[in-house]
Amino acid sequence: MSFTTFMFYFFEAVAALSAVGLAVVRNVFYGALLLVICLLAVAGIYVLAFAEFIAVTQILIYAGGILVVIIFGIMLTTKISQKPLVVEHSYVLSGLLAAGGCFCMLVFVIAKEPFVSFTNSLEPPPVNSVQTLGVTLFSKYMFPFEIAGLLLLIALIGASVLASNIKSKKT
Amino acid sequence: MFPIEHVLFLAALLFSLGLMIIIIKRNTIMILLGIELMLNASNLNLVAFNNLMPEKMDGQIFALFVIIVAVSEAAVGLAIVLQVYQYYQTSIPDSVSDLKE
Amino acid sequence: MGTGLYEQLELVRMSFGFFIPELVLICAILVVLIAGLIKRGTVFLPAFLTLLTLFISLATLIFYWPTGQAPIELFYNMLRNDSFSAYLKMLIDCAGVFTVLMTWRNKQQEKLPEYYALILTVVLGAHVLVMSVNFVTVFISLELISISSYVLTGFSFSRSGAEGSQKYFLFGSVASAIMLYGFTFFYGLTGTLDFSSVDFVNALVNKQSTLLLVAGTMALAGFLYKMAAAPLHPWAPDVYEAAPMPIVAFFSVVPKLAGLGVLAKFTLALNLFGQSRHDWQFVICFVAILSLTVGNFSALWQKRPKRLMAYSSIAQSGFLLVGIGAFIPTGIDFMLFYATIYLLTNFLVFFYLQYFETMGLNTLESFAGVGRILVWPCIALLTGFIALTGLPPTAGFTAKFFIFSAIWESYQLSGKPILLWLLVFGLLNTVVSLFYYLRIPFYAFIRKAETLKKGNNLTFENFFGVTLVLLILILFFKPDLLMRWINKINFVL
Amino acid sequence: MQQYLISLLIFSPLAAAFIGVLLPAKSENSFRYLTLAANVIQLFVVLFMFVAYDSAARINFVEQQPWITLDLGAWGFLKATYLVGIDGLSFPLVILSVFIMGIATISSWTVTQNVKGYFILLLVLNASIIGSFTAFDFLLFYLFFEFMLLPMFFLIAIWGGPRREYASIKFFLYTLLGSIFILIAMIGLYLSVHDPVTSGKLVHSFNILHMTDPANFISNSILDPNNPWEIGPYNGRLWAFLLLFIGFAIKLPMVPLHTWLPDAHVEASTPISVILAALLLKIGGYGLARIAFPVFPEAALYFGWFVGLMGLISIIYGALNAMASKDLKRLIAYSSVSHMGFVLLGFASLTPEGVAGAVYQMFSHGIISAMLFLLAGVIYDRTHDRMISTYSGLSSKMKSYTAMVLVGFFASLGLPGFSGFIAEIMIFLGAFKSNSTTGILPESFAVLATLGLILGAAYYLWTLQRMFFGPFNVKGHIAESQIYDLTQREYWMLIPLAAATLCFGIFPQPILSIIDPFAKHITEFVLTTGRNLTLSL
Amino acid sequence: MQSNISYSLFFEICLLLATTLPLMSFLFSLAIAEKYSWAVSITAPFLLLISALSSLVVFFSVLDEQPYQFAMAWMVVADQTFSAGVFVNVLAATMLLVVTVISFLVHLYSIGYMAGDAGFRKYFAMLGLFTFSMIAIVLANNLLIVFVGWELVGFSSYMLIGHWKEKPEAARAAKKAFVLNRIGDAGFLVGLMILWTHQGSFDISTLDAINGFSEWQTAASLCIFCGVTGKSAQFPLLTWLPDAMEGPTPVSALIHAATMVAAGVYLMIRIFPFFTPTALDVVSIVGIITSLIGALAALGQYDIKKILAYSTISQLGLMVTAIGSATPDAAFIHLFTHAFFKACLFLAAGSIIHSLHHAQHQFHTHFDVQDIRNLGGLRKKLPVVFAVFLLAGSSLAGLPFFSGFLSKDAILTGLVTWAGPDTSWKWLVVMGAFAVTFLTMVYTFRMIWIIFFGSEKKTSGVDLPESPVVMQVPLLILATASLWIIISWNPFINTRWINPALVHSWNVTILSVIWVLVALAVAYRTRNRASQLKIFLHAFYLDHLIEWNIKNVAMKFVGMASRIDKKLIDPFLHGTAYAQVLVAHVTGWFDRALVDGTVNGFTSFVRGVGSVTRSFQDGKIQLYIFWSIFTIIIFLIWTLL
Repeated sequence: MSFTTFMFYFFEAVAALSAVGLAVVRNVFYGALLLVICLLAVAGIYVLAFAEFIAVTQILIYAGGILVVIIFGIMLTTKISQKPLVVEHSYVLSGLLAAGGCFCMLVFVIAKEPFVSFTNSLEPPPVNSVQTLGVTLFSKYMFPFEIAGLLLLIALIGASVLASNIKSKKT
Repeated sequence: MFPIEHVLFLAALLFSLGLMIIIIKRNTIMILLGIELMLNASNLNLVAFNNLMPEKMDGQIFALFVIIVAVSEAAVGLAIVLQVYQYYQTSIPDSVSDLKE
Repeated sequence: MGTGLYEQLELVRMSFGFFIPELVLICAILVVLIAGLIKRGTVFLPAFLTLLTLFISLATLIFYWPTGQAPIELFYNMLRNDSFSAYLKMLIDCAGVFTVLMTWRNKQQEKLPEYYALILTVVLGAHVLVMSVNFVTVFISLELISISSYVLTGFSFSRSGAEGSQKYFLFGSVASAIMLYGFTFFYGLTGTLDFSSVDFVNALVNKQSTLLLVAGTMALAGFLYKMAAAPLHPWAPDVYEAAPMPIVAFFSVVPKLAGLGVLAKFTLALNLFGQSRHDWQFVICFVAILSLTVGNFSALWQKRPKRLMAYSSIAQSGFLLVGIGAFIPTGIDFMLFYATIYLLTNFLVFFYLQYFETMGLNTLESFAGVGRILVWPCIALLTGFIALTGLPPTAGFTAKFFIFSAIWESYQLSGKPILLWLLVFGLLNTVVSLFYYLRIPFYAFIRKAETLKKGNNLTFENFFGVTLVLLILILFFKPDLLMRWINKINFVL
Repeated sequence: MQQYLISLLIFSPLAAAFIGVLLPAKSENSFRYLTLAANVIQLFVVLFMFVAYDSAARINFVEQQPWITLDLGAWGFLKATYLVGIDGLSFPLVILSVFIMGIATISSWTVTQNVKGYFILLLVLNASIIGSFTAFDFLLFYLFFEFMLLPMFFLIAIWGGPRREYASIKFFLYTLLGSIFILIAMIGLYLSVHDPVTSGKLVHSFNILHMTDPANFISNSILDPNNPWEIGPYNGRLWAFLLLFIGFAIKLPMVPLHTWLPDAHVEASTPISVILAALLLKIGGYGLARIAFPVFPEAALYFGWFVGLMGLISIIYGALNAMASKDLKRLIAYSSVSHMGFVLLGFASLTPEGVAGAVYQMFSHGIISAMLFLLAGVIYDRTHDRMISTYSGLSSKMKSYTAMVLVGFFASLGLPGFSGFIAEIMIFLGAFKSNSTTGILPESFAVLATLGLILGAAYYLWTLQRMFFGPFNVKGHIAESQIYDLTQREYWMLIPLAAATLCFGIFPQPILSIIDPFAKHITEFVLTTGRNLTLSL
Repeated sequence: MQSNISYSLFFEICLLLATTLPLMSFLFSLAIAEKYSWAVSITAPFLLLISALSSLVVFFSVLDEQPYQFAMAWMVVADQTFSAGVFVNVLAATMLLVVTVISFLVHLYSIGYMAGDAGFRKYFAMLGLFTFSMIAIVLANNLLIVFVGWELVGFSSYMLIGHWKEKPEAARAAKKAFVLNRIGDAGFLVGLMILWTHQGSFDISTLDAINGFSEWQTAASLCIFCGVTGKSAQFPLLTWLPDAMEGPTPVSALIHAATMVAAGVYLMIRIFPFFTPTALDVVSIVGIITSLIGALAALGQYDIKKILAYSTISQLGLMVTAIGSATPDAAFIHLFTHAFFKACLFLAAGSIIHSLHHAQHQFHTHFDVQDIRNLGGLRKKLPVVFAVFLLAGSSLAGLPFFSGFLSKDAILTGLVTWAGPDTSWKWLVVMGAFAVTFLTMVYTFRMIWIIFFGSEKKTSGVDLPESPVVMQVPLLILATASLWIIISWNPFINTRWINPALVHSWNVTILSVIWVLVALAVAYRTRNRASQLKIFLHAFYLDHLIEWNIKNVAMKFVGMASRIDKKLIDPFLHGTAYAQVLVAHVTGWFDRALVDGTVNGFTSFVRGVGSVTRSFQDGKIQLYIFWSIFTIIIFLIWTLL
């Protein structure tokens, strides 16, 4: 077993375990931390899968961005002095049923599927994946990229509209 | 190289767990976390599949877009959650159910 | 890769020529926002700008109507501009215009610049979505619609508004996550994100795996969620109830049509020109039956007009899906006809519902006796409901008639029993739908009147309503006026 | 000029309705006279038509105007025309409609609540009834057929009795359900039928006359007679016939699809009951004879016995229920069920006598049931109580009324000299003959149907005995002063009806000579075409 | 139009007058204003008189001539003509004469009898209509028109029985008469259907020509006989006739004794060749049963009119038996004689009733004037009526020198001939007929004795006026007509002055003379011994049986039908509505508040389904998500498997 393989399975295990933990744990904070761990492990897998740029983005945006926002959210919506950090579970059976059914089905169909490479062996894999990615992003994917910009703008405006309303209600 | 199926299984697991979290957790923030988990499952798939044809970066770019969308969703989502909290003083989704039959 | 970069960018530049309506919209979003920042508290300006934008968009759409048989590929085949999507875009723009008019009559709306900017964003997202043939653009534009919609739902800035937008958000996020997950498998199976490409189809024809079914269903889930079709409908009633009336009307048309457009293309791709091992026709028909049943039967219980219309829109999604489910080109034509009529009748009904809402009529019971005092609005409303039910002499009948003709023809061609069931279910559901559609007119005309003020007949609503009523009637007697146009539409992938 | 007569008939009430919309709601009398004026115009038109009618021609006064021509791309064209005409089946019913609508207008004179709405709806109803009796284009027929639902719904629901909401919804749902069945068949038919005249591109036609010719069916369409495609136990054509049959049977109404009728009648106001019983029910029978039988002749042969059986059941079952009714209007409503059963029996026999009798029965029942409902309305107007047990010995206080009731009842139970007798005897003769000539109905059907006559006598005479004979007495809160004899207006309504039923009972030939060519043609057509088609399968 | 040249225009006018004048009388009586109703008392008998005179002309013109035929198209369907027309042969002309003459006499009588009645106009109108429809039956050239008249006489009979509407019994009796007649008519109608199907014509003249004696012919003749059973009050449809006595007595005389009830017999005679031997056997058996029941029941009655009614039934039974025994001519002679003497008896009885009513009115006493136990010794107070009653009664009883003797003799002769020398069941019929003549004597004698002889009972204190002249004249005319002379010069042998030759047998004549005298003796011996048998009084409980059946069988069906309609069809058609509601209750999803009164049938079913689909909509977003996903997964698993 090579190092890469070991690391791969290590990350897999960490991601899986932390995800399970996330489902089981009842504290929101622990949940957020477990999610961070899970995402970091996934980032690790990205690195192993030759997607360094994605991995970095993952760490930056998820761990650095989204999770900070989420923790803000947690703090704003829970009263720390009391014990509302503890999250109750409900509809557990339904959840298990749906998730279990979904998982079993997915595993069943994925396992049956032989995924084959589409690459012509003649063409060598790109040396610098980040460069390729950048060029493709700004040529072929320029349009979605622009729309994504608009999306971010609108999200910003939307969030601000909703948030500003909170202020106006308070005053 | 590790077998691609194993990444897919992990993704499936994350996806299912995300689903489960969304259904069972009695806290909106936790549900948000579940959604992130589901989106990550997709990203894992995309990155893994990208390796089937590494000369094109379609999968990775898609993953990038997914992350962007996840960001904006999270932003708007949290704003909404905060607003709901403002009105209902709770983040338990079941308690936020004035609108029903 | 770097060698062709200039040519590639040149392609992108050339694409803008076929992208003018959308460019107008994008610019307008910014203009409206900035205008709102400059002149705070203005009511007229953003509305005027939005209206202007939509009209310009419409005008450019018609001016640059794609007449050729082959669709025009834009932005590296991220989008395809063809007459099918142009028609849908036109409907979407019309819906936008109507929404602006409704908002103008609403008079209670806050934060208008952002509001109109968001509406324009949804319109833009819908434009892009109906043109999309690439998973990335589908996903992005769908999210563009979704995220704007979440915010718009909360625009009543009330307790229920917040709740509605939270529900919409949670449900929408999950649905799009599921859809995305489905997309990834398509990518994995075909190695391309462009579902209109030959590679995509060839790869799937060669594979025909069960994973395809799972992934396809998951992808469909996202579209169905946008259309508010069963089983991804439950958000609709709560959201509709929470949102302001113009937004409800808007939601019941624009995302639905956008979802419908992309669904039509996507199912065509999935069906692999009839070579698919999986019976996607069955899936679509099944969903249609489910939507019809759930929508119609649940609507029977409703006490509030908005909720009733929410279920009605679910049921109408079912009817629209029937057109796709026929899997014949004429079915798409008829579906477009249906969509047009649906747009007209839906806005007719919502216009008057808003009119009555401003008078304080929030529940069905409160409509008691209105028909004897406000005769004309109630008659117009009745016409709208009759058209939604699908009775002559309204174009609603013609639309339903066409839709069922398509099913019959399809059944004749393929002999699949599910189509027969769909026909029977659809028609029986028409009877059921009558039950709730007539409830408001029923209260209005038949129950005894309470003390209500006599209204002015010369309102904008009446002018607008009569116009729509006439349109609906004219299109019954002369459906060829519209069909002639639709017939020219060429639906290809 | 003759070709526009039918349009004049259809559009004069519509024009009146349009004028009515423009008039102010306060001038109540103007609406009454407006409606009456439209009726009078129609009456003159019908009189003129009666004179100009040519029995030799199959269809008279044909008018055809282009309506919808729709390019459906790969499917060819969809063509619906404004095609109206009058033949031996529709003419009696058109005469009846004009006549009854006039009577209904007079009967509506006392309406005081929302007069404008009422009369406008009445006019619209009038137009759609005439329209559905004259349309020869299926889409046009369907348009009128559906369009009469709404006015009727509101006329019951707004101006009806205490349980009007329930009754009106029930009526609407039932008939809409029926029309949905018809719609399915219509979709199938137009998609399967092409216009034989036009060459070149395929033209899907709604023309009923095109549909009746098996040669016009596009080969391999579901309804193509040569297509062996089976859905379940039957082929597409048999199914389509069943759909049409059920659709029209609801309207007729046929047991067990009749339960809307008693409720609707009991709750509807008198003029509306009159229209409902006299005209709307006829559309069921009309549709069967106009569309279901000639378009699917082999299905008519195949299911003929079933149609006849249902008719028989309706006859007996309706009569039994009439006997059990405690409410006068309900009794009359059930008697309608019973009488319309004869129509089914007559059509099913497919003998000229039977078919002519069935058409005549529709005509005659229109007159008689209108009279009966008016009579029930007379007593209801006075006391607001229709229970049979409330009254006894009315004859001593209301002599003319009793005389009219006698005429009505005896006409309805088929006494010779009244039009019902002619119809029923024809139907009996036809139904009995059926087995030996067409082989559809066993003789026992006709024999058992005579039970309907006996029961008819029993329930009418029992009612007479209870309500009108014996010592005078009324129960409950009703003051004796409320009971008074017929008024001038009521005479104006009842006398023409009584005269008509008597006249057409003694001199049936004018109407029969109109019906007869139709009856001969359709029986011959259905039998020969139906047999050919059955053989070819 | 096919008219016979040999008949003069005068004849045709007379025929037209005879036929239409009663109709004129009907229309005139209806149309005239209330205050001029006295005019009716002049016009109606006058019109009938002309009608009767015209029919006399018709009668003598037709005698010994070819039948007169005239027909015109009534309606044409499918190239087949339903004609309306007349076929006048000697039989029809005779019957026409009987009908018009008796009708005229009854009209005349009624002027006195009905004087001052509130429904005077209506009464005469209906008499007119009745006479017209009866003439239609008599003259019609085809069975369809006969059927028309058949129903119309039923209608006028209904109206006349129920003339005194305020009397609940009258209304009831009228209804009963019509409904029971309808049952018979339904049979008649079936007969018509069979004829139409197999013969394609209703023409009476063509009916004679058929004698294939096929099964359908038997069936058709039995069906027509079914109609006769109703109209002529044969077993088992005879119970309406005694009840019909609730009508005014002249009506009973005209309709329920002389003409309408005889219409059935007349019809059978008219189309006699059509009847197959099998059918005739049934006819004779039914006839004799009816006759015996009538005669026995007459023994048990106390009501004067009921005795006469049962006697009528008995005599009708005898006629039917005669037809069954293939001697229609004998039956017709009896019909003819019976018409006169029975009408006379009824009118006489009416006269008694009329006088007693007046007397009661005058002296303010009250008793049932129709109950013979209350009467007695009236011969002194009402000598004219007594004389008339005696004459007509003798004729009924069949004493020699009276018309009744001759006609009964003819029937008995026919029966004996028919039965033949061998012993068969036919002899039972013959014995029955003899028994009937015997019983007739007994009850007639008893009736006359109790009413006119002995001591006065309830009437002793009152002064009885004789009836007015208008009532006496018809009585006298009719009484004269019950003498032998009306049909034959020879009091013991039927000469051919009305009918073609009849078989005459001195053996039978002598036997019947002896038989009648024996009966007279027995009657005298037992004159005061009233029959105590309840079974006779209630006419073998036939009426009770029918009523029980109606109450327990027919009304059961009625109730069942109505229950099916209310309880079964409504909900069933609309699906398992109640089950849905139940499910909804159990699961707690059902929102009671929403059941706003329209829960019924379809509504509740649809709403039941709606409550299920809607119950997922409980406002909990996580459950929404769950349900949606769950549906997808279920769907996927279902398609994958």
